[in-house]
Amino acid sequence: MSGLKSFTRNGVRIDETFAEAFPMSGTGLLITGPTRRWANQAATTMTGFATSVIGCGAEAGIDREIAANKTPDGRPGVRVLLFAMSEADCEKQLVNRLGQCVLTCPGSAVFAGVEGEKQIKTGDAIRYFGDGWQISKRLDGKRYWRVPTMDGEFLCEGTTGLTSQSVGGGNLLIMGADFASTMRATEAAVDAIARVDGAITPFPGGIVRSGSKVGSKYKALFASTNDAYCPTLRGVTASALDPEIGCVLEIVIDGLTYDAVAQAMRAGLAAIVKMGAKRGARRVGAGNYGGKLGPHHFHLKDLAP
Amino acid sequence: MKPLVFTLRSEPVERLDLSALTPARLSDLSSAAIEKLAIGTTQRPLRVGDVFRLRDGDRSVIRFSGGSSRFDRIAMAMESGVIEVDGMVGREAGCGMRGGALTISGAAGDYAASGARGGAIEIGGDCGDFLGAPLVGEMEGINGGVVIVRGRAGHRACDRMRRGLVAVEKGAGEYAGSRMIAGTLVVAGPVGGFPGTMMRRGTIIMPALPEIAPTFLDCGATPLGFTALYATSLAARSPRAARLLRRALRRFGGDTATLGKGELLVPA
Amino acid sequence: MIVRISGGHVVDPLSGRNETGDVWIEDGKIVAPPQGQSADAEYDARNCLVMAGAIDIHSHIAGANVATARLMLPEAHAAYMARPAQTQLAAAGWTAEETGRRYARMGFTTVVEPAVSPHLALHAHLELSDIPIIDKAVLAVLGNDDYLLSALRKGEGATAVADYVALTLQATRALGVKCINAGGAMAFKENVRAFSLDDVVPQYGLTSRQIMEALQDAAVKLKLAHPLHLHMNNLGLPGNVETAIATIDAARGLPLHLAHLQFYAYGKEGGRAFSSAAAQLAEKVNASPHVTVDIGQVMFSDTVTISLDVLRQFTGLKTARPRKGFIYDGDINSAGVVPYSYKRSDFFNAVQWACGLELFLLIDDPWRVFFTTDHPNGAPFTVYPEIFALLTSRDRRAEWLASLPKGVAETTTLGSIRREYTFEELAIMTRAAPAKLLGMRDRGSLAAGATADVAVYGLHKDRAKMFAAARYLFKDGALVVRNGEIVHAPYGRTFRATPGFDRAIERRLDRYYTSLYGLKRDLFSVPDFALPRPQAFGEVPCLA
Amino acid sequence: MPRKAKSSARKSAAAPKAAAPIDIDAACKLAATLLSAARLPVIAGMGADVAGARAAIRLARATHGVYDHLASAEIMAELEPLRRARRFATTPDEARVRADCLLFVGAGLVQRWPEIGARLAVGAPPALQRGRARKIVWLGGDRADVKGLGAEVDALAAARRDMGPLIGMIRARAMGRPIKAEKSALRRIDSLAETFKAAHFGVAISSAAALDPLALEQLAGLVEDLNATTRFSSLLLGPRANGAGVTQAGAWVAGFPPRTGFCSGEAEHDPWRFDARRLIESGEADAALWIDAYGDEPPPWTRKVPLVTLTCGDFGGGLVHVRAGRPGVDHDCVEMAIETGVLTPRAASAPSAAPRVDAIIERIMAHLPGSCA
Repeated sequence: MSGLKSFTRNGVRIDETFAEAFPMSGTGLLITGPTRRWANQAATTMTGFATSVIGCGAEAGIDREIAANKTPDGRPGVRVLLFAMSEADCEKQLVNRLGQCVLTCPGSAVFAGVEGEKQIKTGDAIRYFGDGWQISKRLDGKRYWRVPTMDGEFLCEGTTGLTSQSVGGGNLLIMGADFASTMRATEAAVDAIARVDGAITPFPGGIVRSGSKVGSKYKALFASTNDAYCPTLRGVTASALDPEIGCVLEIVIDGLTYDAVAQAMRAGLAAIVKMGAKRGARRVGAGNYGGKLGPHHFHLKDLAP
Repeated sequence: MKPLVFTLRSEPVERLDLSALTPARLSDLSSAAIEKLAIGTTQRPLRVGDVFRLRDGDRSVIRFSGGSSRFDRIAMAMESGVIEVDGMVGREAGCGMRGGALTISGAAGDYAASGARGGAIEIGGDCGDFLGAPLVGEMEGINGGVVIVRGRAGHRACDRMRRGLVAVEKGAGEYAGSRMIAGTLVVAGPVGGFPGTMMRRGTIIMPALPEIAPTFLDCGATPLGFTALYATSLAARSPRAARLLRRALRRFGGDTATLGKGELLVPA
Repeated sequence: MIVRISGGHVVDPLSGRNETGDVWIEDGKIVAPPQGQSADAEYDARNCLVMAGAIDIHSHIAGANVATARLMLPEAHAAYMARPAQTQLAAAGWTAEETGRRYARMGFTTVVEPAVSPHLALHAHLELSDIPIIDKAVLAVLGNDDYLLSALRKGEGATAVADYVALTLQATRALGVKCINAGGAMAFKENVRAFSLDDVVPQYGLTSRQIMEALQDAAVKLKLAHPLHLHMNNLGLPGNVETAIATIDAARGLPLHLAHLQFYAYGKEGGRAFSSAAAQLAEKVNASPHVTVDIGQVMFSDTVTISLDVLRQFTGLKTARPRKGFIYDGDINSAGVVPYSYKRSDFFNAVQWACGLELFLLIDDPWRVFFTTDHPNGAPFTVYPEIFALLTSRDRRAEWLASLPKGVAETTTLGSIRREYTFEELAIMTRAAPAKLLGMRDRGSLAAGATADVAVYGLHKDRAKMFAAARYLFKDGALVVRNGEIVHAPYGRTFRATPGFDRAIERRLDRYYTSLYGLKRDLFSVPDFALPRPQAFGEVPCLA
Repeated sequence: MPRKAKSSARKSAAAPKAAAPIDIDAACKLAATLLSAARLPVIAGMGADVAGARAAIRLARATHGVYDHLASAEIMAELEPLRRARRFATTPDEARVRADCLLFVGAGLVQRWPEIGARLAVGAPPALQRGRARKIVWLGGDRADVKGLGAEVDALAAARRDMGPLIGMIRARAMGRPIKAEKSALRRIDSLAETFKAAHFGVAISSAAALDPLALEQLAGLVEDLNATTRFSSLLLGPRANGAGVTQAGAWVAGFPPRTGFCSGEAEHDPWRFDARRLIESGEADAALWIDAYGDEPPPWTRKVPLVTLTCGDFGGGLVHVRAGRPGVDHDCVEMAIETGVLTPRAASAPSAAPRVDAIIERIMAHLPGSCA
């Protein structure tokens, strides 16, 4: 049982708690393709195995689609963001994914996706794939690489921005009576967050069902299932769940800035509240470690509509 | 803000070296001091006051009312500000420019934009030979910035070009892009024979293929994404060049006499 | 006309003077203070250092390769179209006239052009004759010529070689003989790309060592005052200190001058396999009294390398700054001209800089170490004042050392050297010792009877400023510089040695030219009619 | 070597109209007056020996004028690979005794140097390449030259305009890069490339008159490329009228080759601005001294300008003509000799009292205002 204070909006109970978030390094790319489909394909592949820094080295996702008339080369585009715990990890993961997932993707081209305090190598690193046939072009202060590929050329800007002002680990715990209603509310929240610039939800479809706690009975594991939020363990553990909660889903949010994360959580909360408790979530909470580990605290009561 | 205006009195009897008349170099001078600057190039050099009537104004915008083929080194090494010439100029216009804008309504002589590293140069008329080329002994030609020539360029445009974007609207002479090191030359009119002779890297885009050396090899027509970037960048400054860049292009790789990593692009 | 330079700090190692006093000049010579006569002109030298005119024994100031360097680098000339910015090379003036004037400004009165190929001797003398103020001399280069190598291959004796050398000195009007990477240029014509002391010249079956020994013996046999002037193998290569040490041993105790030793003071230690071995080399020089050396100090500047070591220059094309160059396969000797820029930020260049100073400071005997930058190879000669300042101030050296890339200080001993050159040591190194080395007995001294080449410098804490512009310079007794400005520019003389030889060599060589080249040998001579000032030669006597 | 320079076909405004006979001192005085009164005087032609060149450059400096040589276009073309890339050079002696491959490039080489075949001993094996034969290739030569060389020549004809691309193709193949050519042509080019690569010491012989500037640079590039694996060098025959000697003198006297001006007192080198013909056609120069002691070539300009001429012939035009002695014929001289490739002393073959260029110029200089002479 939760001992937290709470308040209610449109029937949805909101815990007076906070999401505890951490500084991250963030970067991103603008990927274009011959069609929306292929721009999205490159973006999806590149951000596929990027749910948590713990196992994937980085957290990444699609920020938004960009219309053809708004991209540098006049083709449909997608902006992806990528976050990691250090600048070095960030650069390494970005270049690795760029090489494995975007360079390989037919018709793709890559441009800087983020303006940051620092520039990291993208094309400048990947160019060597050209085996000496790569061509550098500098236009309006930016450097581009043209790397010959089997479908023509892979065009890739030399660098993209990297910011250490990023924030990772914004989250919402959406609790509902059953899977269907909880999912309905969570999906609405994810859709709302997707419209926020500069923030992504790295887990599958933006949602994670395997919330975790720190530590495990097994020595080798650093984290294990968050039993306090598992409905099937309600009776046998010190549960955080009320009897009326039959399902919990979590949205984890990474953003280029503190504001982007706050904005995303605000949008998510608003969508959940708007749906109301009848069709959607009964209760919304957030995950934290007691406030001792992460410097950024997003209090739900500040963000709720 | 009123520009500083130099109005030509009459055709000068000698070549003038106008490199001293840039915003930075005039910023601290009184108009009387400006009038005393020696700009002639012979043993009894003309002074500014002999050649021009001066109308004082903001030193960051300089206008020449009336030009001459004896106006050499206009805007040389300029870093910021604007120079506009209503008329023609001589040699080395905008040579070694680093920033700012130089606009010439008429024609320019040889070695326009020689070794420029930045800024924007626009020449309303034709320009002479060796557009952007290095001066004798120097190793590199134009090294940055954007140059638009509304008329034709002479022979060996962009010789030894290293970087930057040059668009010539009405055509160019022989050996365009000779010994190019890198960079991009777009010529939206007819081009003379043997473009790209001894080019190492770089791109020359032309509306039709002139006579080329056998050390350029047909690589066929494949979409090249980068041309769209150039088209966008040039759209406002030279719609003619932008239109050429939006066409499907065929690539000829060369010059294999040297490194062989340059390219000639013509509509497929 | 009697001239008195009064009240200066006179430093003259040869006469042992190191005191405040006067120097008297009459009719172009130094004289003892005249009794009962007063001076017609008097120059106040209070707060000044008074020394003999300085002598540069190794500076590429004239000839076809210098001309090529000038033509190759129009953009490095001072007056080049106001663009680019002035380069250090531009400071060298870059004409014959400016060469003389700028040397004189610094108090130099004699300069040796050390690399004249016999067939290019006329060119060198034409240029030299247009260099004002200073006196000059050239060294003729042998050791990469078919005639000599064929004679050695045939086993012709030392006399035959000596005759050939003597005739070459006569034909080229040279003061001495130099050998540059003996056999290396010949080997390069056979597509050999590396050539060391015991490597063999293809087609001739001779090692570099054998050629060098033959020329050294000839110089000894001819009693030339200036010993063989040697540019060794493997210049500039990491680990070449071993070549230098082996070459010193190869001299067999006979006199030998090693040119620009700095370029041979390299070890292979450290992460970049490049380190200073100057301390080791200095120790070897200290223990080898038959050897004299000049340094070839590197200073950070844009310059050009001019060398008859064509093999080294060919390799150097790869690192040319800017990327241009000239490689010349000549009749006798070859050559290469390659621009280079020594950068303070470049680890290798910084080590080279340190190596030179280490040699200057660790070779104990100032009579055997000479002041050069191998102009313009290590730096243009106009940087000399700065080097004087570095030699006389360990604080200044420490400042420079601190500004060098990481790891440089560790690879050299320079930081630990406390020695500071005294004025007397400078006077030995730049005046007395070079005069002795060149056999020019009339100069390098302020003793009575010496040629009145006198340099007067205003004392200044900043030695670079002090030595950059002489307060006064007298050449042959005439005032030529006042307060750093040229006030008079007469033309000096060119000095040569004329050892005797058996004239039969002339006929042999005539036949050789006719049969091999199909030309008359006198096409390569330096006749009087070819020179604008044919009378302007002086002689250096051979050793007794 | 040919003494008579090729006469320019250009019609000159200063056309043969014999100048009135005039005493040499009066002529020098008039020249001094003209040059010193001018805003921008030009010392042009410069067909002179080294002493004449030294004097002419000093005259240009004294009058704040410009000096240019009649074959400057060729001088600039020869200098280009040196000033902008890499150049390998050798001597006629080395070509004769060492080259096992002689590559002649371009037309007009024999006309420039009729003795070339004999001097390079083309018919004999190279003396210092024991046991090695000599291979001779000629690209783009005149048929008569190739035939008359006196040795077996592997010749490939090509028009002047095609020389650059032809050399480029060989260069590409020598370095293993592709070219666009029919099978048989490709075989031919490949075999030439192989010949050059197989040479132990090859020498490419050409001249700036025989090739366009870019073709000449292409040739320098081929020679450089071949040195990656073997030895190759080049021999340029040099511009007429001692152009190479004047260039050398310019290097030490002014620091620069011809097309150098002393307008401000300091030497400035600018091949475009100080082109004598351009200066006069544009009206920028207002007096000229034309020197051609090697021949009687007229000035290349059409515009009228106050002109003093100094040639070894009777050429008139201009205000005053002084007949000068021919270097190496009328008087001893130093010049860049084509047969040695170095500055060479040449004794007079038919000594006469005809005045030397340097002596005439000294007299002109003596009449300049402010001269202490």
